[in-house]
Amino acid sequence: MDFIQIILLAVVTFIFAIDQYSLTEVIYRPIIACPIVGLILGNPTVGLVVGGTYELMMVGSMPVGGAQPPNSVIGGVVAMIFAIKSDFSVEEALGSSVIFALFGQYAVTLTFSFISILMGKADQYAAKADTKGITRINFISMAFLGTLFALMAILAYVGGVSVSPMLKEFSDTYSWIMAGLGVAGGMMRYVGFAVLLKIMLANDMWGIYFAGFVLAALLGNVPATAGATLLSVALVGVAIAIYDFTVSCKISDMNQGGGMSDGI
Amino acid sequence: MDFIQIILLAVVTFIFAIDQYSLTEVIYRPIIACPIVGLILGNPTVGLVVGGTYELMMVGSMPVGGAQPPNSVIGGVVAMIFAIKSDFSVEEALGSSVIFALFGQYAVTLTFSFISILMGKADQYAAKADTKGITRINFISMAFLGTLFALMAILAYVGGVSVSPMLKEFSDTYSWIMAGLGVAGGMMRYVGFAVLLKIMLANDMWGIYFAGFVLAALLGNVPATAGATLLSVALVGVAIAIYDFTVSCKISDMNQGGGMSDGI
Amino acid sequence: MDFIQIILLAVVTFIFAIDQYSLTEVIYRPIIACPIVGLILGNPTVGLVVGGTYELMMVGSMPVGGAQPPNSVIGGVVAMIFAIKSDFSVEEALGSSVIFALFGQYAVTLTFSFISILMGKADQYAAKADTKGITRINFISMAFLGTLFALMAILAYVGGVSVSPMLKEFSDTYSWIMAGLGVAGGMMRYVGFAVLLKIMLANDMWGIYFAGFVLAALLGNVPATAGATLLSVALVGVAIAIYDFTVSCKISDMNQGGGMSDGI
Amino acid sequence: MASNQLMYKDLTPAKPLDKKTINHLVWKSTMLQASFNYERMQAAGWLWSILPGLEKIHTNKEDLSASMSHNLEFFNTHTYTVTFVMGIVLSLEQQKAEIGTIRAVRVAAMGPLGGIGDALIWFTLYPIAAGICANMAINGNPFGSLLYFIVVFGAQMALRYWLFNMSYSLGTSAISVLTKRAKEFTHTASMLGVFVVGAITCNYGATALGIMIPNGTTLVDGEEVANYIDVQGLINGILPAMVPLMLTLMCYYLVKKRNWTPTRCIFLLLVLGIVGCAIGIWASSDPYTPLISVPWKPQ
Amino acid sequence: MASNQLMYKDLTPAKPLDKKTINHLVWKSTMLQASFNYERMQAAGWLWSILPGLEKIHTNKEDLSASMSHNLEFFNTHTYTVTFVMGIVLSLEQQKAEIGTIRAVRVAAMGPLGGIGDALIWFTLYPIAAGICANMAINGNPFGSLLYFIVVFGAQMALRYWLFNMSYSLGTSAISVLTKRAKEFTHTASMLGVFVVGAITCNYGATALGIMIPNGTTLVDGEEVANYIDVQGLINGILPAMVPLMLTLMCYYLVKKRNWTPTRCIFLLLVLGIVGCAIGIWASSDPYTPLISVPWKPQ
Amino acid sequence: MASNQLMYKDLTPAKPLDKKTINHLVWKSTMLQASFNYERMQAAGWLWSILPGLEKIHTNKEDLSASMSHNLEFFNTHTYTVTFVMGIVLSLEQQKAEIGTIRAVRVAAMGPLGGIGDALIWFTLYPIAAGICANMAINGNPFGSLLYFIVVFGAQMALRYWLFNMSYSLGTSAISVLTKRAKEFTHTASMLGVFVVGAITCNYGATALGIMIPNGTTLVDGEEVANYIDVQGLINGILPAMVPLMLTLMCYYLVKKRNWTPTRCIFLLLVLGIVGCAIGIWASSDPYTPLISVPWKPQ
Ligand SMILES: OC[C@H]1O[C@H](O)[C@@H](O)[C@@H](O)[C@@H]1O
Ligand SMILES: OC[C@H]1O[C@H](O)[C@@H](O)[C@@H](O)[C@@H]1O
Ligand SMILES: OC[C@H]1O[C@H](O)[C@@H](O)[C@@H](O)[C@@H]1O
Repeated sequence: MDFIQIILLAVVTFIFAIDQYSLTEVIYRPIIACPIVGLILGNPTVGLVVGGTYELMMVGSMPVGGAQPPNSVIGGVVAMIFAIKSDFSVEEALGSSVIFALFGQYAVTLTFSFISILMGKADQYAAKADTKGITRINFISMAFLGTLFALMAILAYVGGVSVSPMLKEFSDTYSWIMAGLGVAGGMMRYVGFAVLLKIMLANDMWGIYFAGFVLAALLGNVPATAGATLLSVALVGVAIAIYDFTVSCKISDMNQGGGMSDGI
Repeated sequence: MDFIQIILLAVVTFIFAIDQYSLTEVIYRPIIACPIVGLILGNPTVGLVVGGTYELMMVGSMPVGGAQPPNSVIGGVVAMIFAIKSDFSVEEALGSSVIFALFGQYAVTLTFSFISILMGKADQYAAKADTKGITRINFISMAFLGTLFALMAILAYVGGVSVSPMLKEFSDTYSWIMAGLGVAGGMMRYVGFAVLLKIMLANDMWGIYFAGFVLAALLGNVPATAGATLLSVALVGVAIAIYDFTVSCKISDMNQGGGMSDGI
Repeated sequence: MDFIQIILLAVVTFIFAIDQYSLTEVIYRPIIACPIVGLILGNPTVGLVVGGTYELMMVGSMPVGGAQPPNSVIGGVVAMIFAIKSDFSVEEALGSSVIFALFGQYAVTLTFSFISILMGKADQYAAKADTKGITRINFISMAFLGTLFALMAILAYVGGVSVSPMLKEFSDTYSWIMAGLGVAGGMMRYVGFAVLLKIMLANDMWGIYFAGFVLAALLGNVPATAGATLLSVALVGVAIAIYDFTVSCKISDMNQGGGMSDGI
Repeated sequence: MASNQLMYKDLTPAKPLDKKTINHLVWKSTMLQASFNYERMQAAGWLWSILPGLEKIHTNKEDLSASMSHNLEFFNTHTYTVTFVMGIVLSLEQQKAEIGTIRAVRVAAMGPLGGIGDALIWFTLYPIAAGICANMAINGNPFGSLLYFIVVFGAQMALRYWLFNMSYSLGTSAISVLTKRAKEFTHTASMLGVFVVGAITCNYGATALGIMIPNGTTLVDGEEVANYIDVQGLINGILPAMVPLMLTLMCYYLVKKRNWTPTRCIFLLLVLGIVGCAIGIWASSDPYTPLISVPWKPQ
Repeated sequence: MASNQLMYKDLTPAKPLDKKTINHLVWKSTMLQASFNYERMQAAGWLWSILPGLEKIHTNKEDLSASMSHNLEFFNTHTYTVTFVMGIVLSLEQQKAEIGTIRAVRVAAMGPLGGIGDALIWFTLYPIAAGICANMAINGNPFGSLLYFIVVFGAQMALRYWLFNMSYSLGTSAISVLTKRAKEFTHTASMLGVFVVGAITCNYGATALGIMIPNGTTLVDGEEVANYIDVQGLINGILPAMVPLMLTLMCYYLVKKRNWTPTRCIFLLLVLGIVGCAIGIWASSDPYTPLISVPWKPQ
Repeated sequence: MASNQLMYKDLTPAKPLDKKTINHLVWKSTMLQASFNYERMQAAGWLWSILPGLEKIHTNKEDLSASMSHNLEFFNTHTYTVTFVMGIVLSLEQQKAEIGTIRAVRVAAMGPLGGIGDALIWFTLYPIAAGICANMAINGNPFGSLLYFIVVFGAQMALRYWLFNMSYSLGTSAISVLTKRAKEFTHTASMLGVFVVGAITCNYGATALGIMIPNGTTLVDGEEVANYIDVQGLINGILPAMVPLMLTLMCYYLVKKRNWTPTRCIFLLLVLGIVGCAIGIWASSDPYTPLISVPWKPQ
């Protein structure tokens, strides 16, 4: 138990928690956050390995329309503690962390419910043109989120170290549970996709969904273009989008009694 | 000459003949029919080999708008007889069967002409609301087709065995004829394609034809997507179709004095 | 110094110069012109090698809207002289010729300015329905261009042989300049592309530009389709073009109070 | 014949068809082509397929005969997607719609559905199934045949069932769409078909040239090895599957512009195949000696 | 509360925002989600972000309160592209447009921008950056992390800056386009989003089956080697990434048609993952022994 | 000058051009650019090319001069596709259409045909031919040169012939289409051109970086082998042919937004090439030593 480590960990977790939604929205990502945690826990290299692997696992697990994915900050912190303090392998560490990432997600939804309560207050400040009040509400919200996460990190540190021998044994005996957690972790992104589709997909867009799928299958399986898959898809997508927009506008202009449209 | 074999062969051919157009429209396919014939003739394994090979050769040789391709039922039966009774190689057996498949095609068109004659009778039944009569006409038609094919199968069995030594010698001496028949067999599908194009291809669709061609060239030549070529093409085709339909409907709505269209 | 060579060289260059814009517009291309020059200079095989290499370098360096690329006729003649008379390697010869190709381009623009002056005269002939006069103007123009180029070729021959030892030494010492010229030569085509884009690219076409880029990236990197890249792209482009035209016409018909459109 | 009747006598809508009858009709739809012929194509089979429905709907004999008569008119669509037409037609019959309306809907639906079916079933589903299963069979694995049956027959029955129920429940609400959009449906279905046939031309077009032009020799390990220019290789560098494409376009031209029958085309291809091998221009999986000894076909 | 006010008291356009304030606002925009919540989403953060601008524009306290009030209404868009909304809203505020107009523009812009942002930033930019940098990090190279930061943060700030300035200078001229084209914008943005999500389903969908069905043995060099049918291999032959596709469609179905919450889906996937490994159907980078010994999971 | 005349004196349609004259005109069309110049571009060559036709049509000298005069106005299109314009213009001349109509048609046609020609001939046909034939030539095979000539000249003459005859027979019926659809033609031609140029940017853009950043050493078979980070390799992982794309976009920007002449661009690229090699950043087929010794260019 190293007090300095605990305090530093709490501080960076506080920052990451806020950074998930505000500030840079980048440094909280596993590929950056985990090496930082690694630095604190005394092994930045393990941080890079865990962070890089976890980053790939978390691709596509993004908040869409406010729907929260499993939380990568808590997941990352816990995985780092297991990997460094308890000598878990990267797979084991990330597998174990899946459950904790769900707790993190829960903490976020809790916070977002709590902040809802503050909105009445915000209306009053607005009515009085009290700009300081608005500022205060935002600071309180961030502090709440940060503190909750910092506490969870401390708990993970303290609990993680003591619980890990048991967990290690468990994971050896029940390798299917660990593997299952890992597989499930890799599945989480599908929820993100589904939420976006729910918001966006009109009936006339099923084809476009599959077209994107097929294009990616092609690009991703030609070695020379594999690295450029998503960028290329985005370029083609923009081509389709511009075309669709131009045609739609032309048609709707016709409707409104002729007119001029120059595309975008 | 094995009577049981002949009778069984006649029975299954009777069924396959009908199955080409009614019933399952699946079991008559070479990949299924040939092994069954093989079972009867005492060598199901050869049936699998001939059936699989012939199936691939017959891809795209489908009736479109009533235009008949060379008949795979007769082709398959004859090929099986040659392969099992006369020890032809798969290539020889299929090459020799190409001509017979043309006879089969002729038998089909004969049947379809004959059934035309029954239509006047059908009108009378309809006028009298005689449902039994309608049923009868359909059964007669099927029986006619089935019987014709069964007879051809018997003929093939009897004739095939006796004619095969000659044919074998012929095919050794004139290897170019056998090869030519095989090549021609592989070409038959182009007629099916052409008939579909004749029905469907408007002047503004040449581009789409070539686009399909190019997409298949890409998908089919990337190993990881090759197996999925046609399914992927269908998905992309559906994307294009939905888009075309949506836009066409919007435009035609405009035409009819504005209105609302929500795509499909 | 071989007079016959000089005279023949002047004659073919005279022809190539005109052929760049009139006549066949094919035999002036390096892949044909260089072997011919090679024949004259006594080594057609070197002509093939230089010509083939230079042809690839000049792909896309085409006049668009009258904008002239570096001139491949002069470039080719000079490269051939260096390659045969001075034993330069193909790379060295082509690298050195880049500068001379720029002189050639300058000679062309000079000619095109000079011919402008003749247009007043042409108007007078037209007003008098003097068809001979119009013919004369065209012959004068071609003669001017051809003579200018023939002179440049003679100069290159005479100068090239004497200057080449110096150039050779220079190119050994300053390999970066020769390499730089070669790299620059390969870049010239981008200007051709840019000029075409300037003329054609409306704001709603950025997407289509990138879509073409991505399609070529795919086709060009699948071995089985690489050779067919541009042809395939053209086919798909035609598909898009037909579709665009059909839809645009339908929409504009709507605008004009309904009507009928059948695509192309 | 009562086919010039405009309306049914009994205009009270019949009871909706029950689940059992619907299932019966779905299975019966497989008999669509039992009496296929060149005069009315699937007409008599179509009538037979929907008879169990018509009998339930038209208890009045006069109406039944009227209905049977107009349902014996020329009919042709894809044999799987036909259930879509069955569903909507039976829904109209049940509601005793005007006969002219029923006829219009039947005719508007059969064309695009036929095209979509040919493209997506004959030219997509079957080739996909063949692609997956044929090699298993060729390797002697009977599971290849079984899988083929399961995939194609399974897909077929699911499609028949789904299309019937969907269109039957759409019922009258779909009429206006179907007739108003007939032109658009046909255009879209054709585009889809043409696109798919473009793809299959490339994907399953296997014809290739076997021309190897002798091109000198090279010394390999002290032995003279002949070099050949592989013409098909050159063609592949221009456009893969160019030969199948050309042959398809040739057939298209003959069938469309010269009014050839498909059968005539088939004979032409037969001749092309044999004559081509006689002079050794085609590649063949089966090694062969051309009739005429040609330089481009090394022994 | 003054939110039912229709117009500002002081209708004299304010001075245009100076460069410094604009830069301040661009940076401030990163605080959009400081007080994200389920009632109004980004409303309070949005207000906070634009406050420096509002204070400059509305010197009159009554107007400031009116503006603050209507800017506290429900707001949600992507956190990077928000600056486009900021620019245009502040331009309207500065010109003292009618409050209803400002509200309409804000609402018309936030939807499509949210969709585009989710698709092109969350599901394109981040995965691209991850694809480039993650392997460097995994190989122990800290430059991977640094590059990730540079790429994503750099793109982010450039985008925020460019969008703000563009939309602020478009100003009123863009209103009519934005409101008139709202439907088209949304449709187009959705198409783009759906296309990109289709791609990422295939590209980053890594779930695979680990089922190896024993299929006899072969003798290799005198040793019996067991053969397996790799089910995932068969699936790849039908459609690559079919499993991720099916799982995504399943989640879509649950979320859209069954009204499941995303969290419930997450738990379902958790169960699927674990149960699947218990019976050995999933492939895993981490070798494991299923709970139940199954024939398709050779030890 | 008679160019302000509105109608020909003699309005009796001339005899249609006979086959021989048409063939003559097709060959004459190759002289379109004989007197290319910056004032009227191909005008005088255009007039010269169609003269054999005009002389047959306008037997009246006054009309001939009127026709010659208006056909000397600014003209520019692609040199192959020009026969399409020739055909339609001569058909109008022959029918003695109003001069204004002829002018309008000529102007409406030349733009899109120029664009299509540049894209599909300069940027597609020539590169394809080069791709097929150049390597043969490089290997010393004179057939490469011959094939190039056959392909390009053959395609050229076939195109000239076909376009002339098609448009001449379309004649007046095509006028309304051409003028009514001028905007659509131009848009479509531009799209095609832009698409093709996008492709060729990637396909024939060969410029690459030669930067190899030293990255430690590895011990291979007891020897220290230096490792390098290949920057071009990294770029390929983001987008293949990114360097050509960037250079093209740079030129586009300069030409379009900064009004640079193409020649100025060419000089810039010359400088870029040389300076780039001076500091060793470009890859070159020709090995070279940079002027300045740089760490990323190992000797
Ligand atoms: O969907 C738009 C937007 O919704 C919420 O605000 C969050 O989930 C963001 O991450 C997302 O970009
Ligand atoms: O083309 C529609 C349809 O026409 C005929 O009925 C037959 O050839 C069928 O196989 C085909 O599906
Ligand atoms: O751009 C159309 C046309 O313009 C000029 O006439 C020349 O540059 C031609 O090469 C080009 O085809």
